[in-house]
Amino acid sequence: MSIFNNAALLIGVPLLFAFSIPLFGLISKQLTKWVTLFVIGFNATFSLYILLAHKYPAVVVMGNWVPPFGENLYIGPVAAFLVSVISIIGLLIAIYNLWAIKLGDVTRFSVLFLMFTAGASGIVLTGDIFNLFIFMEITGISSYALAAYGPRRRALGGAFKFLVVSSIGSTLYLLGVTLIYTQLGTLNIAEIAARINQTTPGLLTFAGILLISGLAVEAELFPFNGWVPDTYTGAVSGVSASLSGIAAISGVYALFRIAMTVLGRDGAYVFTYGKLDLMTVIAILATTTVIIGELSALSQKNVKKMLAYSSMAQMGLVAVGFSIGSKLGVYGGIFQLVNHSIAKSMLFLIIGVLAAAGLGEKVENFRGLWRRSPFLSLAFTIGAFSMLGFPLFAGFWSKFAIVGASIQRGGWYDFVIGLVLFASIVEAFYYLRIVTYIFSSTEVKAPKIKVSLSPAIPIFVLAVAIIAIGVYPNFIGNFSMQSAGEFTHKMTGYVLNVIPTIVAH
Amino acid sequence: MSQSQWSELVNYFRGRSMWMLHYCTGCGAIELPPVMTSRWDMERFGIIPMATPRQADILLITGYLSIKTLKRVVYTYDQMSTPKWVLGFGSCTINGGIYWDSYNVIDRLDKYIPVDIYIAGCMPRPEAIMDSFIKLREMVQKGEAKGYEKYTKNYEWYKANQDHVFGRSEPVLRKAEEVTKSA
Amino acid sequence: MTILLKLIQGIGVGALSIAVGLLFIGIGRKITARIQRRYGPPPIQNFFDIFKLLSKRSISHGFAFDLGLIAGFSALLAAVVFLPMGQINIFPHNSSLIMIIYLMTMAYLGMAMGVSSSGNPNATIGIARALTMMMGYEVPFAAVIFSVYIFSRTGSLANIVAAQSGGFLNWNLVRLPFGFVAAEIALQGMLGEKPFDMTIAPSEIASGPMVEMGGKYLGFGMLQHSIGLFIETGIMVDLFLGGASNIWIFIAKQFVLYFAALMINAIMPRFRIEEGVSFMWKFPLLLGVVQALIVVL
Amino acid sequence: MLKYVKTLNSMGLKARPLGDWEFEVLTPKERVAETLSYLKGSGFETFIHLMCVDWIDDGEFELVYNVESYGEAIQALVKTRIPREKPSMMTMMNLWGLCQVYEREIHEFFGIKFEGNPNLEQFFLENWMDLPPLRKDFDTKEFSEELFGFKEDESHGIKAPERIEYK
Amino acid sequence: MNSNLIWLVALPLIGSAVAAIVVRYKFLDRLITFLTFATTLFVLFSVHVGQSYSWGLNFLGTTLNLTLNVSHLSIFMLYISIAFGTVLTFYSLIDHSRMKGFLLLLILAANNWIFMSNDMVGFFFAWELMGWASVVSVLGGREREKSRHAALYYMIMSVSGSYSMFFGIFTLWRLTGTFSISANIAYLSSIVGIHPWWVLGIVSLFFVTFMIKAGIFPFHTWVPLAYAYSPDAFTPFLSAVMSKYGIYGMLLFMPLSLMERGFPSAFGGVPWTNYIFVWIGVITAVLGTVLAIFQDDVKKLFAYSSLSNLGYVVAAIALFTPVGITAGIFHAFNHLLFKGTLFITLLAVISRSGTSKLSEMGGLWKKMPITFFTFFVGIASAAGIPPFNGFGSKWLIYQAMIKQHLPFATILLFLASTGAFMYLFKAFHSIFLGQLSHDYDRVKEVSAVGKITEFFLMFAMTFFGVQPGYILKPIGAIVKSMGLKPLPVMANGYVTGMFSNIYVPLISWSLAVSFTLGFILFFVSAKHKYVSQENNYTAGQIPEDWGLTPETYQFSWNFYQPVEKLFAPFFRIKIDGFFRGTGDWTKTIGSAIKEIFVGNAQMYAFFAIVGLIIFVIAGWMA
Repeated sequence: MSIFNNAALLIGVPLLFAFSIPLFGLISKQLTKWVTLFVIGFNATFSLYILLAHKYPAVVVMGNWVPPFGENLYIGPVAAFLVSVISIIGLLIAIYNLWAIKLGDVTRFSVLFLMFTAGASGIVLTGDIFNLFIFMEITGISSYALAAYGPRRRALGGAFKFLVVSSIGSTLYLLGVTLIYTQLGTLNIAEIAARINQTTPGLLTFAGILLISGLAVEAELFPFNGWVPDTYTGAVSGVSASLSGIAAISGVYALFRIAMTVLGRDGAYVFTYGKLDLMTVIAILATTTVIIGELSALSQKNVKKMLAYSSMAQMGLVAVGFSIGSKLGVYGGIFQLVNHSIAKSMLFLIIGVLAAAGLGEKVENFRGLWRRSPFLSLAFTIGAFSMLGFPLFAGFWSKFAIVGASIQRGGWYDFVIGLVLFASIVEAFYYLRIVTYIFSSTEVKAPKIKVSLSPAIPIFVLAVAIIAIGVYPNFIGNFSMQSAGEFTHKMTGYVLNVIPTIVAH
Repeated sequence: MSQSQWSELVNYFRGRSMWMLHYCTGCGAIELPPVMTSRWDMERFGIIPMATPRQADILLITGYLSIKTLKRVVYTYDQMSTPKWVLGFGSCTINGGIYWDSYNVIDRLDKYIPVDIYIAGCMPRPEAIMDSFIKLREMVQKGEAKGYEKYTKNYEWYKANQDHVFGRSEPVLRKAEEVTKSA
Repeated sequence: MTILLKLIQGIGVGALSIAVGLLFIGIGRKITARIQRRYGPPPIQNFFDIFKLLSKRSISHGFAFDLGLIAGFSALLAAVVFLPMGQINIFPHNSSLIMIIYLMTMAYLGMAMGVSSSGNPNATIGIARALTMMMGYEVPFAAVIFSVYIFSRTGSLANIVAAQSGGFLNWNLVRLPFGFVAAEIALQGMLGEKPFDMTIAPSEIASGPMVEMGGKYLGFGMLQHSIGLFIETGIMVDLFLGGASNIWIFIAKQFVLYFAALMINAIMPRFRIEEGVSFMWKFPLLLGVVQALIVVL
Repeated sequence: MLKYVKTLNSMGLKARPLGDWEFEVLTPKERVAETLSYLKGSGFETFIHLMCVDWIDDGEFELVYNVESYGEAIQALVKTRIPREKPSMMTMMNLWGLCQVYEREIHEFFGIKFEGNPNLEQFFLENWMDLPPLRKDFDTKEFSEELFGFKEDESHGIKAPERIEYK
Repeated sequence: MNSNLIWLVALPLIGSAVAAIVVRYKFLDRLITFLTFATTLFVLFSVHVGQSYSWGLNFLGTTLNLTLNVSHLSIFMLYISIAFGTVLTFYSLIDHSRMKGFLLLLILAANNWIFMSNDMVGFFFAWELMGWASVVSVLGGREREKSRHAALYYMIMSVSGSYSMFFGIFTLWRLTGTFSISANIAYLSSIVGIHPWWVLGIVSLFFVTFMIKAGIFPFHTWVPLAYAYSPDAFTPFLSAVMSKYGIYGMLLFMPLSLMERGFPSAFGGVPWTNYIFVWIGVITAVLGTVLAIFQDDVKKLFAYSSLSNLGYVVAAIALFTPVGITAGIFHAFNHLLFKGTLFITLLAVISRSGTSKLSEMGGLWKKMPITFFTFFVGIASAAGIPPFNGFGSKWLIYQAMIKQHLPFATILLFLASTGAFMYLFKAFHSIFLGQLSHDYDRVKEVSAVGKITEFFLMFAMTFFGVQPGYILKPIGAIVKSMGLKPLPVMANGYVTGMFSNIYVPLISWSLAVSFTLGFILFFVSAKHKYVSQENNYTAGQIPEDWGLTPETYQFSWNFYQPVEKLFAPFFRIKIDGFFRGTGDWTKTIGSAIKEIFVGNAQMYAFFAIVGLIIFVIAGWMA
């Protein structure tokens, strides 16, 4: 295979340039940002090429070691779809950063940002649980550093909390991997997924719990998501946009890759092996996350903190979607995941632009924004309505699918979705509280806010994307439908593509 | 049915149903209840007390009229619609009665509003009032009670008298200041 | 051809109702006088009053004032045409009770509009009291309507009268006694007789709505009152006293009802507005509901 | 009733009983408030009337405050003399609020200025510019003839009654 | 597969996009809105009953076809809503309140889709779209702060309503596997005999949404706020048309078979579920009337009046007899007509007098005679006075009620209708009659456009009052399509009730004749002369001396104060206590939960470990 259509480039190129940026840094600080822009641009075009030209499923073998022996990257419909989403959002945030990141150590920021995107795409692409750990560490470390970037002291506090909790998470994950490795002797996801039954159920449940709690940190599920509000509020808006956009995707993907493909059992509804059905555990965690996220966002006065809680709650909703286990549920989950990252990163970028224009983060400061900058307030409204799931906006179809799937599954899931719907009423309340502030005009004549070109592009593109998906959902719909298939039908979807010869027992 | 016969018929009906404005200005008003109630019952002549000048035909001035009350009486008289009649009760309306030399009571009512019938007596008894009502009915039926037309015809004279009393701009006798100043 | 005939009959009935109404008021004044040991005016006194009023000049407050009072008079004139009286029944299949009631509310609305366009607060307070009082007596009357509708299974007055034909025994008065008493008290409110005449209280609000009504407008008001009197008593006769065979018995029955109302009027003092409404919602409503339950169960 | 008369005399005022239920107190202008508050303190709560008498020959006005003790059914007349030129008097409103009305009337008909009384405008006589009418030096007959034009020689055949000279 | 149906939905969407672009230029924006409404009406003429259109949308894995089909009910609803919308937008060409055209067009698109859609996903999509579009348009009201609060309150109610419909849709989908409404209803009515409680549960899920949107008793608290504080140009549409979506929904989900067999018949032969709905309708009617009587803000007064009229409609429909449903739909149409007229005239009055408080207006009939007449015809028809259109439906409702032997309901409805007369006259008097204050001297009559609309509305009200046949025929078709025997509508204008029937033109002829007689008598008697408003009977006191001003002499403050004591105990029950209670409860819990995120790393780490331990124990025990 020619070097150019090898998927490993998606990880290799950003890492290569990440470490060569200090050289460019010598020439000029601004150049580093342009370099990051080009690299992520390459990443985006290449992954779009794979996605649109339907180049998947493809297995990329490292050093001719055929799986299950060597490491491999597996690009299924999920991987291709999520990588392209990650890199597009990364590209847009990079464009935003051109304007946003001026002061402080620009080169260091660009290096970290490139590592961050490389790590995230790595998590999504890798077919090996240990590799998954490595990429998780790469994204982890770069996101702590990115979170700490910026003049404000609170950033340090947030980053430190993130560091503590996610290091606990990764250690737990590592323990789980070792347990699996001692049992089955292999690290390859496909092989583990096929031979999961050979492990003793007690040990398997313990390993599963460790793995799930490890990944739950990154996927922001209830007990492990303490760090979310402070990190997001502390970080610079560009960084919190990328955290909520990219890190969230990779976190949730990793959690459910392990839960459904590795530990899961095929069937109408995916159940995990072992004594405890981890999917119901995740469902419980997810519902509590939604409830807690929405309710604590209700009484927030600071907009950024409110968005943080809301993204935590949305991640819970996505987790509920996945944990239903049916094809429709996972479809809803992925669709909501993508919609959320689009809308939430746009909202964070808008907050960033407003903060730069001197507007405080209090909810009251949004009063009369419509007069001061129609473009930003319109974008904010579109983002808010898409989060709430109003029709004509992207969020509607995904929330529709999740609720449909959970009611279709019936049983105690009706109660789950009841709570989620109640929580989303609360969410509707605090989002619309801001929207009504925006449209209610104040007497004091405030100056117009001028939005320079470079932040305007990403916001505009994302807003158009939301409306486009809202009006005609099939842009994202088909891809998420195929990827849902890969999750729910573990054997046919994932394992046999990687190791055609394996026999499941 | 020529014009005169028609007006004669109209006057007949007007005579048979006269409505009195229940508006008591002076001490004669106490004479009205006996006229209305069972002993003398004026309702048999179709006369009932009405609440507002718009609905009334007869305006009773039942006693002395101070300048202040006169102003209100003239305003009420204007609010009544023609044909309207005025009955002056007692001597106070004729020549000021016992207040003939009072600084506040007018002496002749018909200098200010046209009066159709004066009823003598320092407050006439109900019989006198009943008699005046019947007299008024005959005058109306014969078409002689034309007080209101007299008012409209020489309105300037009446207006002059009224302004003379109401619209004084300088004192009638002497300047109050130089009197009180000295006293 | 029949249209012309109906037209003449209609105008005839209108004139009849005015004449009978005025006669009733005249006789009423005579009887009240007699009760107060007074001699009292001749029964045809009201015809003199009407003629005098119409020949008297008057003041008006704009075309809404004129239109309102004319509407008050003519809406009732239109309603009286549908009332079956004795053998004169101009539109036999078109005399629904609810329709007549609503036509009468048109008269009240017209009069209310005209009177309150004069801008005199006395008038508007009077109208507010009249509307509240209407809400008061309309509710027990609704109970009565309900029980009559259910009992005679028809809505048009002509059929109700037909249902009560035959001797005294099958009059609704006998068969729906509670309903009759409730309707009787409601009738007292409708006619605006003494316990419920707070709308035109001369002492408190200077004869209420009629404060600005001069000559011919007061004439229209009096005509409206007379036709209203005729219709309301006519409805009561049709509903409860088995609607007479010929017009004279019909008028006699009407007079009996009016006489009863007059008796109460001559003696009773005047209710305050909220006392009047709460009185109407206590006893008559209770009777009406009892009657309705009897009929329904 | 005698005990009030005795105490008032002891206060240096000339008090004397007029009947078995009434007594009068002559006080100078300055001590009116003092006597009235003493009387009010000892049971004379009801203020009945404030009168003014025009002694044109002495050139003085006499103000008579009539108060009553309802419990013992005794009335007191507190009299004081004020000069006729530029007549003025302190208001008694702080003792009895209703004095305001009486003082207004006396001001309107006698021209006595009451300091401290908030509202002394015209009330009965509208548009009155002449001498306050109840003063003796105001000739009411001449005013009436001037204003209402009723001359004796008007041919109404009604002879006005002859005039009684006041002494 | 007629494509003109899709045009009915697509046209407003395109129009709203165009209007959104030109939102800066007020007149252009309103012109586009009006043109879109007019062309939609034009397209509507080509739509006939029975046409259908569906297009596939591969979503949720299956090719989900969103079907539109036109039934009698939907064609009726489409006609009245779009026709009224055209009249309103034509009128608002001259108005300059802050109504955004593109939002109204979005609502129109949703409106057409709701009335035509036969599948639940499309229905829900349009319902939500209409929901948020109307919430945002309520925001533009005159008083900033109040309209913001009203919009939030309305939004919460409509979102929770649509979520309950969400539940209903998918439970049905789980049972029947298809989204099409007709199939689901057929399925429901087939199993109603077996386990009625289950069916009642599902139908009540839908009914909660429809009752919220129509503003019926338990969920009516948002109605006065939303109507009173939304922009004046939007309130007519909100109150006249949008409250009918709830009614349309109820009619859609309440076919005869569904309710009839399943439940034991309660008092008077009406199944007890319907009996409850009749009582809910009646309570709403009485509640609306009583609260409306004592309002001082005119828009709030008419909001409560819409509430009470919708109570009438629900009470009539819930009877589920041919007369009942005909009366209900007829009253819904009448309510749309006269309430729309009242609010349109209010639009003119409020924009000219600058205030919506009843106590600050008065005597405007001298300055705005045509608006005065329209308002008069409006309140006459709202009070149900014969020649105008309100009478027919009220008359039929009473007949339907009496036919079903419901004494208390009839009595309360009568109370509501006379109460209606009270507050209608109060509004009429306080705005137009009485003393004209001097600062309204410059007020001018509405412009030509306004006059045309007002004449048209007056003509419509009298026309449908005199000739109810034109409306009763389509309603008869609807009733037949719902499986009931429709009311016989013989000659045009001949309304047959259960008990008696009236030939309505006859009433108008007798009124015309008696009016001519009245005028003749008026001009025969002595002449009258016109007098200014100050020349009133004031017991002899001359106004100038007394310092009388038109404002002080106008009686419109505390209009029904004596009766207030009568209803005082009634006001103490705070109905929306429940909703405010839940609101505050969630807020307190929210702030309590916020404490969890204490903010120091050790706590988070501690949480993580504790969570882990719990899982391990759970795994060990399982």
